[in-house]
Amino acid sequence: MQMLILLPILLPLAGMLINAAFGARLGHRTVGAIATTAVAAAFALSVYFFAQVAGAPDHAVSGNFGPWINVAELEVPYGFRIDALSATMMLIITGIGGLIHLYSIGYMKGDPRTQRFFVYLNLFVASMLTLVMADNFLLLFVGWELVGLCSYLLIGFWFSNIKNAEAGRKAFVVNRIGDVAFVLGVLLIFATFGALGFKEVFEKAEHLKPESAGVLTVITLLLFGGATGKSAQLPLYVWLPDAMAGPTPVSALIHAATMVTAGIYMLIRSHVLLEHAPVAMQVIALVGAVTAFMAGFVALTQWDIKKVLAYSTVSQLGFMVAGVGLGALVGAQFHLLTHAFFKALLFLAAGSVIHGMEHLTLTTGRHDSDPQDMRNMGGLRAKMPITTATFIIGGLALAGIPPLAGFWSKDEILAAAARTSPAVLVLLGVTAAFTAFYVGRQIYLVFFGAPRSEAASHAAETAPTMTVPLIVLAALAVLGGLLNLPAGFPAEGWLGHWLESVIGKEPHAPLDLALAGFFVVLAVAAIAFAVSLYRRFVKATQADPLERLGALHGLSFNKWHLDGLYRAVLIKPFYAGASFLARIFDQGGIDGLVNGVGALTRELSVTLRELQTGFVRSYGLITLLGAVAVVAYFLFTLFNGIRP
Amino acid sequence: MLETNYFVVLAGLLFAIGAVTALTRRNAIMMFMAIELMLNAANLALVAFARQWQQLDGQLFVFFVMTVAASEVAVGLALIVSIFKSRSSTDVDDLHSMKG
Amino acid sequence: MNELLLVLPPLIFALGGVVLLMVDLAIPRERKSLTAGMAAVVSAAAALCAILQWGLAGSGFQGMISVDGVALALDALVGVIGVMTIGLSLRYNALRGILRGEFFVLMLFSLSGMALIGHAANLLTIFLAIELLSIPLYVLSGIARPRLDSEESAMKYFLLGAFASGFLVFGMALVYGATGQLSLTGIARTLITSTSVPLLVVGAALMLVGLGFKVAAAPFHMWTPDVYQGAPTTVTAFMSTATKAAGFVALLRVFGVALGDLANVWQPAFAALSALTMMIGNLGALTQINLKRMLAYSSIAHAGYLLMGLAAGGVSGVRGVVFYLPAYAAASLAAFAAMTAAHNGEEDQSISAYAGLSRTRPGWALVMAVAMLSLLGIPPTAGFVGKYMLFQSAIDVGLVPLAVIGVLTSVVSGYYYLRVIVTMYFEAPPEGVAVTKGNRLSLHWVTGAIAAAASIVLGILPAPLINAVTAGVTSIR
Amino acid sequence: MQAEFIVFLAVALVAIGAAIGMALSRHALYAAMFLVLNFACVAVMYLLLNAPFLAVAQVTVYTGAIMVLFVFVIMLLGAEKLPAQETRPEMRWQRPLAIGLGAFLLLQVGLALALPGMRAAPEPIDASPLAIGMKLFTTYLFPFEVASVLLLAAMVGAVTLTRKD
Repeated sequence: MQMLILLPILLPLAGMLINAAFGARLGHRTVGAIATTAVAAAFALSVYFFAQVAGAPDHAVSGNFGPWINVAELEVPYGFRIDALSATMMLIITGIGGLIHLYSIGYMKGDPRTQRFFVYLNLFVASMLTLVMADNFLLLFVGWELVGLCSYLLIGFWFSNIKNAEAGRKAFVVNRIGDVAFVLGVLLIFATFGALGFKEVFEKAEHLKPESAGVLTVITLLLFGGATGKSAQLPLYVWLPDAMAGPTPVSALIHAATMVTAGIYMLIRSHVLLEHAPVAMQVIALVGAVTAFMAGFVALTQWDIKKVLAYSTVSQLGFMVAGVGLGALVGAQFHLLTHAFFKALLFLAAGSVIHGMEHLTLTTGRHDSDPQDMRNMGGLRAKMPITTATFIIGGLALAGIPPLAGFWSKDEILAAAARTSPAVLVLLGVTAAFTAFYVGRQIYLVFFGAPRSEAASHAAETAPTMTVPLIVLAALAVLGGLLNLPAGFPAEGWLGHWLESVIGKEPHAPLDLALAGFFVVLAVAAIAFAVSLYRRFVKATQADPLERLGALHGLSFNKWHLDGLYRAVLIKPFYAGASFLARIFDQGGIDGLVNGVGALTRELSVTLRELQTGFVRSYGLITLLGAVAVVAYFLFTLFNGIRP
Repeated sequence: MLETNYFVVLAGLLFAIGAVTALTRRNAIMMFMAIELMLNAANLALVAFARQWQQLDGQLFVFFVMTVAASEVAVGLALIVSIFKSRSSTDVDDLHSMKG
Repeated sequence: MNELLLVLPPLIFALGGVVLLMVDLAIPRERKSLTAGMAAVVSAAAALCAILQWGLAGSGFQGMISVDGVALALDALVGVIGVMTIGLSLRYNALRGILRGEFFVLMLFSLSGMALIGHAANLLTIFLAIELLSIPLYVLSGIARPRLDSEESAMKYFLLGAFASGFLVFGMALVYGATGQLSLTGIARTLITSTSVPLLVVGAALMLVGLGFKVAAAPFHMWTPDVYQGAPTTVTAFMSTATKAAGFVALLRVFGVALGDLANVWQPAFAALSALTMMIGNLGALTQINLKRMLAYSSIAHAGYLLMGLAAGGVSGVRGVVFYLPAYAAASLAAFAAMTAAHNGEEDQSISAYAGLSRTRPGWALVMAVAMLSLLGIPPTAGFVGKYMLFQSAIDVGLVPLAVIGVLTSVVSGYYYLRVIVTMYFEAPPEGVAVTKGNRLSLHWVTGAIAAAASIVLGILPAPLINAVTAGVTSIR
Repeated sequence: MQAEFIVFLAVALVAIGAAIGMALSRHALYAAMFLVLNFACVAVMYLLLNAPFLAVAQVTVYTGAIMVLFVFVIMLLGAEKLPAQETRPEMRWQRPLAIGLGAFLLLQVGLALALPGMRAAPEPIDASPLAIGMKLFTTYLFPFEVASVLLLAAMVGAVTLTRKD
């Protein structure tokens, strides 16, 4: 039993090692098969553990494999613990992960680097499982960093395109900024509680004296800072849209279904700390809602099929974060679950569309249009029926149309907002309408109307290894809502009951018909509006009908002009005197700020290195300067009244 | 008897002159001689303190500093000669190909 | 006679050096790998001896020397570094025409000085040990003469090293003047009663200059990039790992043991130096296009992280330092091993020369990648565990800003370490580079692989080492 | 007391003068001679400080051996004539900064000395060659051995650096 708990991690790890060592000799199909089998086996084990957890008296299975870092006062074991929350996450990771592995066999066909791709993918699954199975903050951080590393390697996977490598590096660095907060949070947890194990920390937090509440707020905000990096919230979300440069299965697995939810998982896991820090909760709810709104708004006008989904992901993550901040933990986890289903589906279906659009290029070698630009698509429903059907199911689930999964989970968060915070409700409500609109726009532009390019008119349905996962995921997107039906339904609130052992009993409300009805009508209206608008969009070169909105369209299309805003408000005044720096910020954007900080650091670096003149005497002079300064500093501390 | 401070101040002065000279002369041999002056100043301080504490330890320390100085001179002059052979120069400012 | 047992590891190095000096005369020029082998045996014997002596404690030679856990740990560490450096030098030195007997003799002398630092119980012994480690290094940096960069490196190192030695001796003189003591415990004893604390404090500060120079702490780091770049790469690898370890143990002995009660005066300065060193090292490395120079700045940055442990002090801080030294050494040696292996003979130090290494030399690319990740501190590498221990020790004593700077500068370091990985894995190799399928099983490769493996093993299973280090640190005398 | 002080003052002034002379000398040989003078003055100081054996060693080791070596190298390399100072624009701040920092360092040392003041000098102790020798080969036996290794290492190093091969 003890050892068995490691198996879900070890299996993908073994798959990775086998493929890394012998992959070159095995051939691409075998490599894919090994990787997929490893994850499938991990899935079977996850199901087994799920049952074990359900049967266990304390609703958890744990294993301790001796100390990792053991310094007298700090004892961090190789400890793993599967409880209801972990088990749920494991099912998502291995289940959806397995499907995406399967899909990748078809998707990566013919790519010379298939071996490396599956090695990374397996490593990712193992790391993600470590993250959710860890029983302490530090081991969680190991998984946290490793998934970041995998994400980085996979975003830059097609390195021949320098932009991909840049996007990968940016993702890594932005995530590291979040990690700074997370590491500091972990260090502060240890300084406060003298422990890092979840169990000990949470027990001590329950009994923390009221005057220490300030520390808890700081800890919580630091942990949340980590989550803003990994789960792409303001102001660190910038990396996620760029991350779509990676292969599409990666976008589905890492940047929609699993890794980006790590922040949400970590916050739910730390709910005991959150509950004692009401201020932090408010911040979290607000940041989530604002992120949801802003990203949803940007998604309205994008043309790139994956960019729309990317901003949509940021937006939906905002929903989950807001849910956590509102205290609707079950709702957040529920939305995490259904979102994993339908967003993975949407990405894979989008990948299928792109593959279909590339069909002409692959068969004739002609390359005339961007296969990801929705303006070049249209009318694909006749060419790719399975993709079309599954995409529409995913889209409607995302838009919150009953009885699909997204409706139920989104409704829970909206209901929580209605109970506690009108501001958040308004933001999320408007976002819900945006969501329905861009879903309608996307579905219509891609699958309906007439083909707007030659590539679109020659598109073809993709292979079964790709369509089968789509069908399975579509089924999940339809049925996922059953997992946590509102009070009054049969099998009501199953997920809530299931998670009770982890997050305690949460009040379970019946469906608020007025609220739900209002948002359904809103969503349907938004989709209908989108369809009516884009019926007249028949030529790829045509202007977006939304451009009639003028400034608002510009605001969305240009991602809030944050470029200019950041430049005007933050950067310009700050560097007004330093005109030589100005050129660096011309790239602009929040991107610009990130790049700008990087550029500033580089500028510092160059200046610093100019001191390194190569003249030995000037080195000596600086040594002397240091000597004088150190002596002065010593004397200063001495005369400041400190005596030994 | 002369106060210990007199000697230590003198030592400090010689040390400072040595340090400044080491940084203002471009000739490697000159720089090196200035560093010898710094060591010598330290020796003077050691001997003064040895008398202060009525010990021989400070004096013995000086013997070892002299030994170290001799070793440094051996290696340092060898280095200067060796570099002179390839560059025909003892100007340390000529050595700045590596920087940044 | 018994007393000699207390300094057996440094004694083995020194005697080994003397014997090898004579034996080498009989070895013909083209068989110098034999000398290297014998030097490796001596080095390994010293390390082994230190391990066998584990637990030994005591002092001898009229209080001139002592032995404790940290001393033996340093002996073992520098011994292992010595063996690995020799493992790297066979191929590299032969290609560069510096496979000379003196190389190994001088290395052993330098190693004896390093090992002696841990055993020093007297300011005089520390001074002599530091000179004994430095003087051979001045020569080793310049051993590739008449190469201009090697000569320049040696000259800069020598002049600045002697300059810093001046400060060290003057500082020792002032400390002696203030306390009347040369032995470390004697200084600690009289610290409380000293009537001239300002003199003591100035002396301590000047000693910090001399020792800070050896560990490449800013602002005494200026020599590091130039010297590391110009010296033969094997010497650089040796300096950046072994010298740093010895320097930190010297700081530990002088400030931790002798001036421990003065901690509230020097610890703030250590914290400031640590912050400055981390910033300068990481910023300097950021825009380097020369890999060797980048590693030199990285070495400065790591001196900053290590100083953090001393600034935090206490068992937890010192333990972090003593754990991080081998962790850093492993990663650093792996990086230098990969660097010297990637090209034949005339090395190209620019990072772009390593483009596509993952395809031309996949094994070495992996070694380099592991080294970069460990230096960056990504779990589960040794670098992560070590950094975590250091940062935690700083937070524990309330040095939160310092820990924040540490974490932030590690983020910055991500930029340049990852650039190496990007270059190796995500860029196409230059035209006309032969693809090597698999690595020939050479000594060089084994050394590099062991260093890389150590970086990972020490991260996954650090517990035994942490236990040993804890025992060593609590036995400091 | 008075006489002793006058001797000290006179020798100290010569020592400082010699040091400055070395610092400013245009000719390497003159600089070396100034340094010899300085070392001789320090030897006199050792006599004043009750360290006769050291004074002898100072003269034989420093002026007799080390400085001769310097002079030898200066003449060997023909490096007597020194280059004009600071012609490089990037080094123009070197001299003022060095002097300023040196003065500041001196001030700090002086400050440290001035505040508590050293106790009045005590009675001299036995510092004869015999006493020193006894101490050197008992208490300082171990450092003595280390010093011998150090000298050997330096010798090997010097040969390594200059040997033709």
